[in-house]
Amino acid sequence: MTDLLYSEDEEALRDSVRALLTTHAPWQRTLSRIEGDEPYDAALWARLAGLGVTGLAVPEGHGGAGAGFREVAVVLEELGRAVAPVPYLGVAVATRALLAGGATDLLGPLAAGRCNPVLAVPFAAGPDLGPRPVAVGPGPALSGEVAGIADALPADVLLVPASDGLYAVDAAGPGVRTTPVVSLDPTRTLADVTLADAPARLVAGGADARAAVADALTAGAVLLASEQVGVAQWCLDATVEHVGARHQFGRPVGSFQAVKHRLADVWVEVSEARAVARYAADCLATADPDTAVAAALAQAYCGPVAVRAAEAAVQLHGGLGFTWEHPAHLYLKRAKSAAIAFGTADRHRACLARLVDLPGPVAS
Amino acid sequence: MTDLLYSEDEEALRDSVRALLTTHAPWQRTLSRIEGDEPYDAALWARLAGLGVTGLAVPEGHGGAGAGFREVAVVLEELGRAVAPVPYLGVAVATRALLAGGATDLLGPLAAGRCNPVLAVPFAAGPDLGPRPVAVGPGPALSGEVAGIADALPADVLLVPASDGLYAVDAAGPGVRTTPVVSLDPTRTLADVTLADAPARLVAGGADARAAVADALTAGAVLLASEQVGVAQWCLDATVEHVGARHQFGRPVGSFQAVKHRLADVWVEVSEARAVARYAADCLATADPDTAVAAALAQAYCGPVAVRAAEAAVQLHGGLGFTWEHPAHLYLKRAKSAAIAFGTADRHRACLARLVDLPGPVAS
Amino acid sequence: MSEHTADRLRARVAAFLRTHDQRGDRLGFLRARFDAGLAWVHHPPGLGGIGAPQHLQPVVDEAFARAGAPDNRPRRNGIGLGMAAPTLLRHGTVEQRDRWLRPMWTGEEVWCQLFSEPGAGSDLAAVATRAVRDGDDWVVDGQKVWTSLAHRARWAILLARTDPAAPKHRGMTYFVCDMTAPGVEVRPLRQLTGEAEFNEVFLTGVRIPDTRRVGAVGEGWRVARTTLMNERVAIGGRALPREGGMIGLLARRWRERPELRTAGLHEEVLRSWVRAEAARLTALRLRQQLAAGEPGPEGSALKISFAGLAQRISGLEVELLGGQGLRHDEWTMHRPEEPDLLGRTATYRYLRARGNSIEGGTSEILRTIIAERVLGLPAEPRVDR
Amino acid sequence: MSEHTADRLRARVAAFLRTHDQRGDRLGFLRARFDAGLAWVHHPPGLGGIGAPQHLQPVVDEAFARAGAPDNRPRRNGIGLGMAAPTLLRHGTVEQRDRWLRPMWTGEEVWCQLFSEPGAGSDLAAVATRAVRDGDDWVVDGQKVWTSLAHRARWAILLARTDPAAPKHRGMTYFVCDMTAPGVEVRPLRQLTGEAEFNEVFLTGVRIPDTRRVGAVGEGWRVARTTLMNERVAIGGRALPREGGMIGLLARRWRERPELRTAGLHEEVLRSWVRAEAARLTALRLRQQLAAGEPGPEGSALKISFAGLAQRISGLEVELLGGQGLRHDEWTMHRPEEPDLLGRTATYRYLRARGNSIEGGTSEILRTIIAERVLGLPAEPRVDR
Repeated sequence: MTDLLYSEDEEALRDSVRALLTTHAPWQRTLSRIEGDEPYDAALWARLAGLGVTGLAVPEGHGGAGAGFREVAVVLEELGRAVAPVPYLGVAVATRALLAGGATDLLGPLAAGRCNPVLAVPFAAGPDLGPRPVAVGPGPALSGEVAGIADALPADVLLVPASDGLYAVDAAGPGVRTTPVVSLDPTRTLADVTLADAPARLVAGGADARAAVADALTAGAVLLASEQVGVAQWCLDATVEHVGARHQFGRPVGSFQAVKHRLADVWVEVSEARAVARYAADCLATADPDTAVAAALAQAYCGPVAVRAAEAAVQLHGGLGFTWEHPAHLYLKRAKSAAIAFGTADRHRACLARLVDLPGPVAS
Repeated sequence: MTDLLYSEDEEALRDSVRALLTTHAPWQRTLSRIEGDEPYDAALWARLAGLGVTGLAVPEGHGGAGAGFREVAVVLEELGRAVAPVPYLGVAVATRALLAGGATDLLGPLAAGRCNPVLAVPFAAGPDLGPRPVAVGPGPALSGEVAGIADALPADVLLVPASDGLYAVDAAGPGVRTTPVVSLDPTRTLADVTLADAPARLVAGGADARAAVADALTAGAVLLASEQVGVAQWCLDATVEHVGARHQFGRPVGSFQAVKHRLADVWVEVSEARAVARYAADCLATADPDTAVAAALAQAYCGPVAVRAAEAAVQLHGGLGFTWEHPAHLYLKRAKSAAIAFGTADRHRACLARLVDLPGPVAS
Repeated sequence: MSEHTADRLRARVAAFLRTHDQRGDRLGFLRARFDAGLAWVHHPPGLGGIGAPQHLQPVVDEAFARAGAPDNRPRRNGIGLGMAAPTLLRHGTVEQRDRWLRPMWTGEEVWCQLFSEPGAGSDLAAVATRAVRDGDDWVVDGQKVWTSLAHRARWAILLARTDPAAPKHRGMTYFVCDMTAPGVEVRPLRQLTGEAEFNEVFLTGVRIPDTRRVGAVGEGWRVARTTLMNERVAIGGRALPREGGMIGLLARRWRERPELRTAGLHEEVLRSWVRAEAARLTALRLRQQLAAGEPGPEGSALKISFAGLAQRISGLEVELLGGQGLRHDEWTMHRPEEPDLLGRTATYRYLRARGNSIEGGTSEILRTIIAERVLGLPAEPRVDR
Repeated sequence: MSEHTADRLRARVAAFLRTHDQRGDRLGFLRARFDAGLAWVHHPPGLGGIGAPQHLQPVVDEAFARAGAPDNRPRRNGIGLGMAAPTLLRHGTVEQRDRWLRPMWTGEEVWCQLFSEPGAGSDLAAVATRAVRDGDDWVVDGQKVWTSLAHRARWAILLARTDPAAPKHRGMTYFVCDMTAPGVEVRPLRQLTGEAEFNEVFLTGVRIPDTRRVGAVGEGWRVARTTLMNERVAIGGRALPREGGMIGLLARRWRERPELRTAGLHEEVLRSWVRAEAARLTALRLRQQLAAGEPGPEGSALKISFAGLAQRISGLEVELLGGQGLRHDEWTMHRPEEPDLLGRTATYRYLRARGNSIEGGTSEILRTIIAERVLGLPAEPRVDR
C-alpha cells in the first residue's frame, strides 16, 4: 500500500534541512536579497549541497545517495517553508530528465554539488503545454529563445529540448545570453535565455528526449506540490502565532470565531494537500502507474491551497501582512507563482478529465 | 435611467399581497397540503385573483390593469417569500406568450381570474434548451408528450408549442391526460401531459409562435428571479430571527461571529440579487434591448443566491431546520428547483458568453 | 505488539474456521468468534480481542468475508460498535464490559445514544435531563432528541445532569439506560426527506441502577468526549476506493449521460472529483496515522470535508439532471434502517446531505474544535461556566 | 428641495460659464465656482452649495466637464473631499467650516487621516495617541499608521484619547491637526507592492489649539463614525458603466488573447463577470437609494463585494496570463499619487488588491457591522468596555 507518512529517515532529513535553513536562511536575509544583484543565495546552496540533498535521487552507482524522490519532496517542503532562494527544484527536475533520458554522466557532479543543471523550459510549461523546441544546427549548435526559466540564473548547464533531441549547453559558453526577469516571485527569479549558435552536446535523442522532458515535467508537478505544502504550512503556522499574540477589542485576535474558523479551514486544506503531495511523491518514487493522475491531482489541489493559505496569512496579519517588512508577501508571491508553474490548476483538471475518463461536453 | 427601486404603487401592491398571504397562506397550511390530493390552493388563488394580480400585465384595452411586469415581479417576490402554492408564475409566463404571440382573446378572462392558461413546456426549458415541439394533425389536433410542466395541474388551457405554431388546448378536453409528478418542490407540483389527438386551436403560427415561446421563456427567467429574491429574503429573515432568540453556550446563537458573518454574506448576496432582479424586471417591462442579458444575468446570479440562502437557513436552524415540521425545507426545495427552472445558472452563463462576447476556448 | 502480524492473524482465522462452521448457526458462530478474540482484535482477551494492533482489524474482517462467513451486520449497530464500545472499554467497569460488549458485538443488542436535547443542540454540555440519586438507583427525567435507532435499541448511552449547582461541564454523569425500562417513550422524528431515521425520547421517572453508571459521578463530560471522538472518526474514517461514495455516482452519471454535459458543469465535476480524491487520500493517511494510536481531533477535519463534499456533489448531480432533477421519488413517512444514500434519487441525496453538517457536531462546532485543540487558538470568552 | 431640478442646475452652470473663463486662472475659476454654490451643491450657501439634493451633483460636474472647465482633481484629495468634508459639515463650527471647506474643495489644501495605530489595527476605538489639555491648546503624543497622503497633506483629521479613564469609546476626541506643526514627522511605509502609498506619522508634543477640536471633548468616536461611513460609501459607491473597473480589463484580455483561453478559466471569467455586474447594479441601486438620504451601512456591503471582486479578478488575470503572469514590472520603492490599478501589470493589481479587504475596515469588521447594524444580531460579549 502507498505509504503516505514520513519515514524516520525522512523526518531526520527534514530536521537537518530545517536546522540549516533556520540558521542560514532567515527571511530577513531573503528579503534583503531581492533588491540586490544576486537573487539566488550561493552560500546557502553550497551548505545544502554539503548536506547531500542534491544526490538524494541519484543512484548510488552514479555517486548519489540512492534515496529517491520521496526524500527530495521532503527537502522541498522545508525549502518552501523557508521560501529559500536556492535552485533545488530546478536541479531535481533536471535530475529526473537526466535519469529518464539515460544521460548519466552529469549525475555524479550533480550529486556532489559541483554541477547545477536546469531543464531549459518555461516555468509555466505543463503536461498539456509543453515547451516549444529550439532550432538545431548547423552542426551541434542551438539557436532560439526560451523565456521564463526557473533556477536558470545559478545554473551552469542548460538542458535544452530541441527539435531532434535534448541537448546540454554550457550556460557560460559562447552564444548563450541569460537575462534575469523581474519576477512575481522574487525569491525564485526567472531568466530568459537566448541561444545563438550555442555549442551543444546531444544528451538524448528523438522519442527518448521527448519522453524525458515529459517525465521531468510530471516530476516537476509532483515535487512542486510538496514545496507548496511547505509554503502553506508556514503561512498557517505564522498566522496562528500572530493571531494568538495580537490583541484587538481587548481579546486575542485568534479568539474571534471568524478568524478561528478561517484558520481551521486552512488547516483542513493543508492536511489534505499533504496527503495528496505525499501520494504523488510516493507514486513518482515507485514508478506507480497512477503517477500521471497523482501529478495532475497534486497541482489541481495543492497549488490553490497554497495560494489560499498565503492570502489568508496576509489578510489575518492585517496591515502588517500588507507591508514589505513582513515576510508574508514573500510567501504570497511564491504561492501565486507556483500555482502557474508546471501548468495551472485548471490545465491539470483538464488533464485529469482525460486520464480518469470524465470527458467534456460533446461538441454540438 | 433604469429604476431599480420600488415605486409607491409597487410598495402598496406588496403590502396588500403580503397581508393576504399572511392570513391565508401560513406555512403550516402549505405543508399539510403536500401530502393531500390538491397540492395547489384553489381558494388562495381565487383570493389573489380577487386582488387583481392576474391582470397586472394585461393592457387596459384587454380588461387588465395595464400596469406591467415590474409589478408582476413584486407579486412574485411575495409569493416566493410565502412559498405559496398558486400558479401565478405559470400564468404570468402564459400572459407574456399570449401578448408576444398577438393572441389576445384569452387575456380578458385571464385578467378577471376566470382562465388559468399555462405554457406547456418543461419547467427546466431555458433559452438554450427549448421545448421539443409536439406533432400536429391530422386536422387541428395535437399528439405528443410534455414532461415536467409547472403550474399545469390547476390550468384550464394549455398553450402548446407544436411544429407549426402555438396552439391552445382545453386542459379538460378529450385526448388530454395530465399526471401529477412527485416533485422536488412539493409547493409547486409539476405535471406530465400526454396529448392524443387532442383538439387544438392555433394561437400563433410559424415564426411568431417561436418568437412568442422564446420571449415567454426569457420572461420566465426574469420573473423567477424576483421569486428567488423573495425566497432568499424569507430564509434570511427567519434565520436572523431564530439565531437572535435561540441560546447556546449561554449566549444567543446569533452573537457568534461565524453565524453573524455567514448571515452578513447572505444579506450582501440578497441585496445584490434584488438589484439584479429589479434590473431584469425593469428591462422586461420597458422592452429594453438589454433584456436578454438581464435575464441571463438574473438566472446566473439569483438562482444560486436563493439556494445558498436556503442552505444557510437549514444549517443555522440546526437540527430544527432538518425536520419536516419546520418550514425551512419548503424553501430549500423551492430554491433548488427554481435553480433548474428556465435553465440552470451554468446554461445562463453560457448564454451570457454569447451575448456579451466572451467566447470559450478556440477548439484545437 | 510485535508478535501480531497480518499473516499470523490470517492463520488464526483459518484455524478458527476449521473448527467452526460458518454455514451453521449464525449467532453461535459470531459468539464463538468473539470468544476467540477475533471480534475486536485490539480488545484484551475475554472482551473480543487478543490485544493486537487496531490497524490489523481489516485483515481479520477480510479473511472472514473471503471465507463467506456471516458478519455482525455492523451498520445496524453503528452507535454500539463505533461509540459505546470504545467508551465502555476505556471507562466501564469489569462487570459492565463483561455484560455488554459481547451481545453488542454480535448484534443481539442494538444501542443508541441519548445525548442531544431540544434546548441544547450542539451545546452538549447544556444537558438539562436530570438524574437524581434514590438509594441504589438514579431517577431520570428529561427529553432527548435526534436519537437514531432508539426504536430498535435495547440499551442507550445517556448523559444526564446530576449536580445542577456545579459548573456546566462538571455536573454531568454518564449512564447506560435500559430502553425497555418503564418511563422510556420513543416517538419518531420526521426529517425533511419525509422519512424518520431519528426519534425523540421522553424519559419520565426512569430508574437506572447505579451499577449502570459509567465513570464517576460528575465525570460524564470526560467520558462523553471519548464517545464523541469516536463518533467523528467513525463518520469520517472509512477507507474508500477511488470514486467510492457519492463522487462515483456523479462520475458514472456523467459518463453515461453525455447529453446532459455542459462546459460549466464539467468544471464543477472535475473540481468535485479533485476534492473527493484529496479527502479520500487524507482519510487513508489518517488511518495510517491512527493505526497504532489514539483517535484524535483530526477526525473532525474529515467530517467537515466529507459533509461538504456530500452536499456539493449531490447538489451538482441534481443540477446536472436538469428536468429529471426536479422529480423526487416519494415524500411518504417511513422508518429506514439507515439513509439509502446510494440507492435513492439525487434529490434524496441532496436533501439528506444537509444533515451531514449538523448531526454528530455541526461543521461550525468542528471548526472551533480544530482551531482550539489542533491549532491551540484561544477559546472565546465564555459566559456560561 | 423641489425647486432644484437638473435643468435648472444646468442653466446655473451655463450662466456661471458665461461670466467666468474656464481657460483662465485655474484656481480663480475653482474659487469662483465654490462661491457660486456649484462645488458641493447639497452644501448650504456660502459653503460651496445651494442646498440642492446631493444626487444632482453629477449633473453639475458633467456640465462643467462638457464645457472643458478644469476640475478640482478630486482623486488627489480623496480623504478631504470624501471624509473630512462631510464630517466638518455635520460636526464642525461655523469658523471651522468657513476656514477649511473652500481650500479643501479647490485642492489648495490636501487632507489626510490620522486614525489607525500600529497597536490598534481595525480596532479604532483602541486609539492610544494621547491629547492633554494645556491652556488653550492640546498637546498630542503618539504614533499613527497607514496614513495615505500624509507627505502631501496640509491638514489631518485626528482621533486622540483625551480621557484614559473613560470607557474606550468615550474617552476620545476628534481634532484637526496642522501637518506642518512642529513635532509632526512623516515616514513612508513600504507595502508589499514595493512602493509606499502610505506613511507612518509620529506625533511628538504637537500643539493643537482647542479651536481645532471637532465636536465635544469625549465625543470623538461619534464624530469619527460620520467619517468612516463616508469612507465606505466613497470606496464602494462610485458609479461604473458595465465592464468598468477590473472586470473590463479581464474581459478585454480574454477577447484579445484567444490562445490563452481554457474551458476552466472560461467558467471563472463568466462567474466573475456575473458577480461584477451584480455588484455594479447593486451600487447603482444604492446610489438611487441614497440620492436624497443619509449614508448608511449598506456601503459596507459594497466594500466587501468590491474587495472580493478585485482580488478574484486580478488573481484570475494572473493565472490566465500563464507564463506572462510570472513576470512583474518593478519592485522599486517609489511614492505613487494613488495606486495605478488599471495601468500596471496584472501582478501589481493582484498584490495591491490584497489591501482592499484590509484598508478602511477589514472585511471581517464590515461583516460584523452588517450583522449588528443591518440585521440587528446581538453583539459578542465584550471584555474591553
